[in-house]
Amino acid sequence: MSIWEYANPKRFMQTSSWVLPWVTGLAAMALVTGLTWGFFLTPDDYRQGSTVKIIYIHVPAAMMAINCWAMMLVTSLVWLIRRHHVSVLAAKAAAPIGMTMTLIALFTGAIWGQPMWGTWWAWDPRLTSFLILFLFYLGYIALWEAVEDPDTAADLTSVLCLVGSVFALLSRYAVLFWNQGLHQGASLSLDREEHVADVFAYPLWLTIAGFVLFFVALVLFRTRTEIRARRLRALEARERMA
Amino acid sequence: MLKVRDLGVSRGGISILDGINLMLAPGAALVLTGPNGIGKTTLLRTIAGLQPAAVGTVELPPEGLAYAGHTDGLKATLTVAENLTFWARVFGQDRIAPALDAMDIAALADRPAQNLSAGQKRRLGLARLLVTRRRLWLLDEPTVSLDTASVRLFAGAVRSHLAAGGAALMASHIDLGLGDAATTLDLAPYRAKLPVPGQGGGFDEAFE
Amino acid sequence: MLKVRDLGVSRGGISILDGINLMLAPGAALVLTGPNGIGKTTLLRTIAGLQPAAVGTVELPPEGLAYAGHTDGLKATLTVAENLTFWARVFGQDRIAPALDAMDIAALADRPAQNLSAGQKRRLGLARLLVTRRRLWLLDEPTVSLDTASVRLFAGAVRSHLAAGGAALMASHIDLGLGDAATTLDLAPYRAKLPVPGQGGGFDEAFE
Amino acid sequence: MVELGKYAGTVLGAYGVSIALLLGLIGMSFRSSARIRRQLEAQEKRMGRHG
Amino acid sequence: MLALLLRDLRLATRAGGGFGLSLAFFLIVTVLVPLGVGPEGGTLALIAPGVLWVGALLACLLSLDRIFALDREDGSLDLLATAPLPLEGLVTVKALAHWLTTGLPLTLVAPVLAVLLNLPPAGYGPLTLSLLIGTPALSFIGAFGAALTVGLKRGGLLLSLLVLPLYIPTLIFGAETARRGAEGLASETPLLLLAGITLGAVAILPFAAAAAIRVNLR
Amino acid sequence: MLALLLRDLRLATRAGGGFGLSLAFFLIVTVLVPLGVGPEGGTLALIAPGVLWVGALLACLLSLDRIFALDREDGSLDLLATAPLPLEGLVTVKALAHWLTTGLPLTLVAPVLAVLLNLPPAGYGPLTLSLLIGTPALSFIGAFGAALTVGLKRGGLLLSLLVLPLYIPTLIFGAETARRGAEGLASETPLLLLAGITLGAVAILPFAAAAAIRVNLR
Ligand code: HEM
Ligand SMILES: Nc1ncnc2c1ncn2[C@@H]1O[C@H](COP(=O)(O)OP(=O)(O)OP(=O)(O)O)[C@@H](O)[C@H]1O
Ligand SMILES: Nc1ncnc2c1ncn2[C@@H]1O[C@H](COP(=O)(O)OP(=O)(O)OP(=O)(O)O)[C@@H](O)[C@H]1O
Ligand SMILES: [Mg+2]
Ligand SMILES: [Mg+2]
Repeated sequence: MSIWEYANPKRFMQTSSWVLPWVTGLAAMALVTGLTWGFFLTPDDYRQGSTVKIIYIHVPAAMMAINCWAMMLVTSLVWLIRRHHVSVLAAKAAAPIGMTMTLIALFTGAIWGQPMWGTWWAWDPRLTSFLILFLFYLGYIALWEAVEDPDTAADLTSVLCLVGSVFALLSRYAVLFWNQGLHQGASLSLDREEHVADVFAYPLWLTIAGFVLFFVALVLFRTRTEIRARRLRALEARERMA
Repeated sequence: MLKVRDLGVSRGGISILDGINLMLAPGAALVLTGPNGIGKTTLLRTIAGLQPAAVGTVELPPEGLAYAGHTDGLKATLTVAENLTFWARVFGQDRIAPALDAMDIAALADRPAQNLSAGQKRRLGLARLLVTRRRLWLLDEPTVSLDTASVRLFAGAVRSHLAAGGAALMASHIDLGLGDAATTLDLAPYRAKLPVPGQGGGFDEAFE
Repeated sequence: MLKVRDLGVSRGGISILDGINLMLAPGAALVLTGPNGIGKTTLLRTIAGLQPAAVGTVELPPEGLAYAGHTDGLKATLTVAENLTFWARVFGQDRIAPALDAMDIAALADRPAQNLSAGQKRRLGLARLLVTRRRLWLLDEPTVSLDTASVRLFAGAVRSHLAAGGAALMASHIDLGLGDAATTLDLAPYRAKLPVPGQGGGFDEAFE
Repeated sequence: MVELGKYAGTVLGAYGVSIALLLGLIGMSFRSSARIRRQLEAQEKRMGRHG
Repeated sequence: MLALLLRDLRLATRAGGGFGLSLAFFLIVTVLVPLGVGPEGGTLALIAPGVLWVGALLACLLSLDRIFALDREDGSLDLLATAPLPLEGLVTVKALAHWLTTGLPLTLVAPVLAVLLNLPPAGYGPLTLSLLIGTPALSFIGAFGAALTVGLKRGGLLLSLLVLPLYIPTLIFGAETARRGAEGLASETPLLLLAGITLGAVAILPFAAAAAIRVNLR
Repeated sequence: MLALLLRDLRLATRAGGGFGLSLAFFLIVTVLVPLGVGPEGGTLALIAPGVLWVGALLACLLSLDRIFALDREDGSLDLLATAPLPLEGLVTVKALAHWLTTGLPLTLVAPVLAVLLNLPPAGYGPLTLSLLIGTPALSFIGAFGAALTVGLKRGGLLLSLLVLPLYIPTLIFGAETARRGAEGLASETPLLLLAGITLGAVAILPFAAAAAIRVNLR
């Protein structure tokens, strides 16, 4: 059986209806243990004090913000090439999640920045590219909202996602170039990955897994809603014609 | 010249006309009628290639066609002659004087399009057809706002187009004054039935 | 109800119609005809007060009038019912159901206006007239794009408006299906002569 | 309860904002899901199972 | 009148209606300026009040052509002009709707964007206050400009050109209020002048705008 | 094709056609910024390259919706799509016309406006060069955005929202070139990257834009 079978809406609804509870349960377990472990059972960092606990939200959210866009890119391509509606609806369902993740990374980063760098916001390359990512999400969602006809909207947003991805990469590079050697504050804390001690790393991996599962569960859930909305639309139209 | 086979057209994912078969030989004209909202405009746009067909095929003359819709595509700040010259150039032509004369707007040639009355604008829109030199015309309610004299001018233009081996497919609610030169097709019988599964239209037929 | 005395109208500083005298009593309907560009639209807009008269006077009923021009004033993203309710409110009315029924668009009530066909839009534009409850109607080519059934609906609406003591002044190139209920006025004889010195129009008659 | 020290506000603020955003997202998803499901069921009932 | 206000608000919040988009534009201008000017926090803090005011002004400006042009294009304006509403009331309602969908939201997000530009926290209050008092003037002046250009095909840029000089006093006093506030100085005087401008605009401009519309319709 | 280019240029230079208006807008932004920020020459010189680039970008942006929306409204776009022109060619010509009526004039006046912002004279050359090389990218990216939003009623602000993030790399490299130039540093690297973006945009975006128009017409 080919993977494309799942692009059939009926098939998707059936499969997702029994996958969904499992993914949700796993996500909840991973998140609860990971966050509890991280929040209650890890020591404070000698330099950052208790603020290090923010890492268990900040890093997974930042990762998911990027991965979500990557997933939207793939599903948009699938729509453009193979015209599977479920695929593009999944992209539509994912966008608000990605935007929320971006916001979480931005907010936790900003809150963390206040004690660490003495400012809520600095035009550090990583921060800046996240802000730009946020704009991409905003534009993508606004375009979905603005176009009335669903297939037209699907095509347009998919093209936007493609072109946007190229420009998002370009922006990332441009921002690195722009702020090279101007800002020192960031290097202090952001490049510590190698130094993240095991005590912090285990719960971190667990929360990352939890965020991934949470993302999958919510995308499935929201895609189901989108599919139902499309069926509702089709039925209403049919009623009008009859 | 135009061959339409088993065509089905849709708006907003809902199929509205179905099973349309048309043939236009050189010299033939066909007028589409039918109540408001039956899908005349949608059908013409589909044949013109402005929207994809839900099912079926459309065969066009190799050199393309000339389409005229509800709006005339005029630039308000350009004069009549400038508007027309532009369209002539786009279609690789250059003489506009015969078209101006045929539609009796030579006297208005230097007037900006925004200063024309509704009917004068429409006549300019029809003159545009004449400069395209395409053999197949697709016209959507061409005589809206025209007075009786202009309707006659228009009928004359269509007749000579047909005589020169052209063909025309038109949608209209009112008599175009073409008499026997045109046959009429009522679209009402082609209204789409409730969609049968797997026949295009809605997204996987809303998964039945 | 409407009294027009020695009216002259102009477009872009050039007077185009002159010496028009009209009287509409309650229950009367008048159809203005004339070739394209004679000035029907300009005359109606002048009477509606949308542009000043060059000379002459216009007397309107005290409660005002309802005007419907070439465009329908519909908001593409609002539904049919929302569009109509808005206009009803503006004119201090609230019931829209009778108007929807009269124009046979009750079935479309929840459809956004952008998803209507040309004729359905026009019908909604005419339904707007019914909710204004004004006694004097000024209509510019009201039946453009309407199919024959809808033209009949329209004629019926005008007839009952007249029967209820209303009056209507309309411009049209095609038969409105009103039969004896309306008289017709050809505007061609009122085309403005070359301006006589000191008679309004251009800037001090271009300093003669 | 863990000892958060002088950064209590920061840490709790970060967790609070994140959890609020996540709950907001989940809430929105459930709301729209319930709405669409209700409308769809009403529509299906009105039209018979398959319209 | 109320029907008109409600319709305009509803149109603005419908898909493609423009609500939220001027907000987004404001956000984007605030993001672009550091990208153009460079990332140093000190410089940014210095220019923040001015940039925010200029950004809010441009965001207002860009949505001005919606006030009348859409109604003109689809013929509603002709119909409204023949309806039993005074044209002055129409203008007031439309300007009010514009402020509710543009100026007010801009005011509310300004403090958040101020963070991006490293505005000192002491400046948040005066900035918000100056925008709250100043943006109604932007909407009313804008409505006047929109009325002047309503007859023209895509008068958008001409509109900007006409309106911007009229915006200058509002901008100067508004930005001055915010700047003094950020530096911890007294900012009552420019704030009072700003309030004066707003009151004047609200009281007088609807009449001028109505006159302009009458001219443009014919 | 040539006929189309000529028509677009002629339309732009007719009354109300928008030529000169984006220039005026550019001028006005450059005037507003000192009014908002305060008149100190040092600060101004520091932010001048960035402000000029942001101003040019906004002026471009505001005229984007003219590229296709006018043709869509009056039906020309339908007719052009059925005419014997490839849609990709159409997009290219329209973007080119937009650049000739917007980007090029902006480039030419930029040195004059730089004087108003106290830019050091050494910066005039790099500023002009960066605008000359960068503005075509703005027009082509903008044409893509305009194609995406052409079907929508007054997509103007949505258009801005979609296009601005796409403009960011161009802005960064452009402003960086100008800034380094003004400070007397070497500015070849950002200039080369800027040229790369322009070439890429010119080569690829017409295809994406044509696809978007096809979708929007149906
Ligand atoms: C608004 C501000 C911020 C944003 C948008 C942001 C964004 C990011 C991103 C994108 C990552 C990378 C995740 C990955 O590589 O998968 C990251 C990681 C990280 N951030 Fe932040 N950050 C912000 C502020 C901060 C602050 C203020 C701190 C601490 C003082 C901080 C500490 C870290 C750490 C320790 C990591 C993990 C190590 C690493 O991947 O380099 N971040 N952040
Ligand atoms: N701004 C203007 N300057 C000069 N003449 C104008 C201007 N606008 C319109 N005209 C001319 O005024 C005349 C009257 O136009 P009007 O629209 O009233 O005609 P109409 O009788 O409604 O025609 P139709 O039946 O075609 O709608 C026309 O000949 C037109 O060309
Ligand atoms: N976006 C849309 N979604 C759903 N239905 C639509 C949409 N746009 C138009 N329709 C419907 O499609 C049908 C066909 O419209 P079309 O414009 O082709 O009719 P028409 O035959 O040209 O009518 P008219 O004579 O009034 O011009 C109409 O019933 C209309 O209401
Ligand atoms: Mg039609
Ligand atoms: Mg007329």
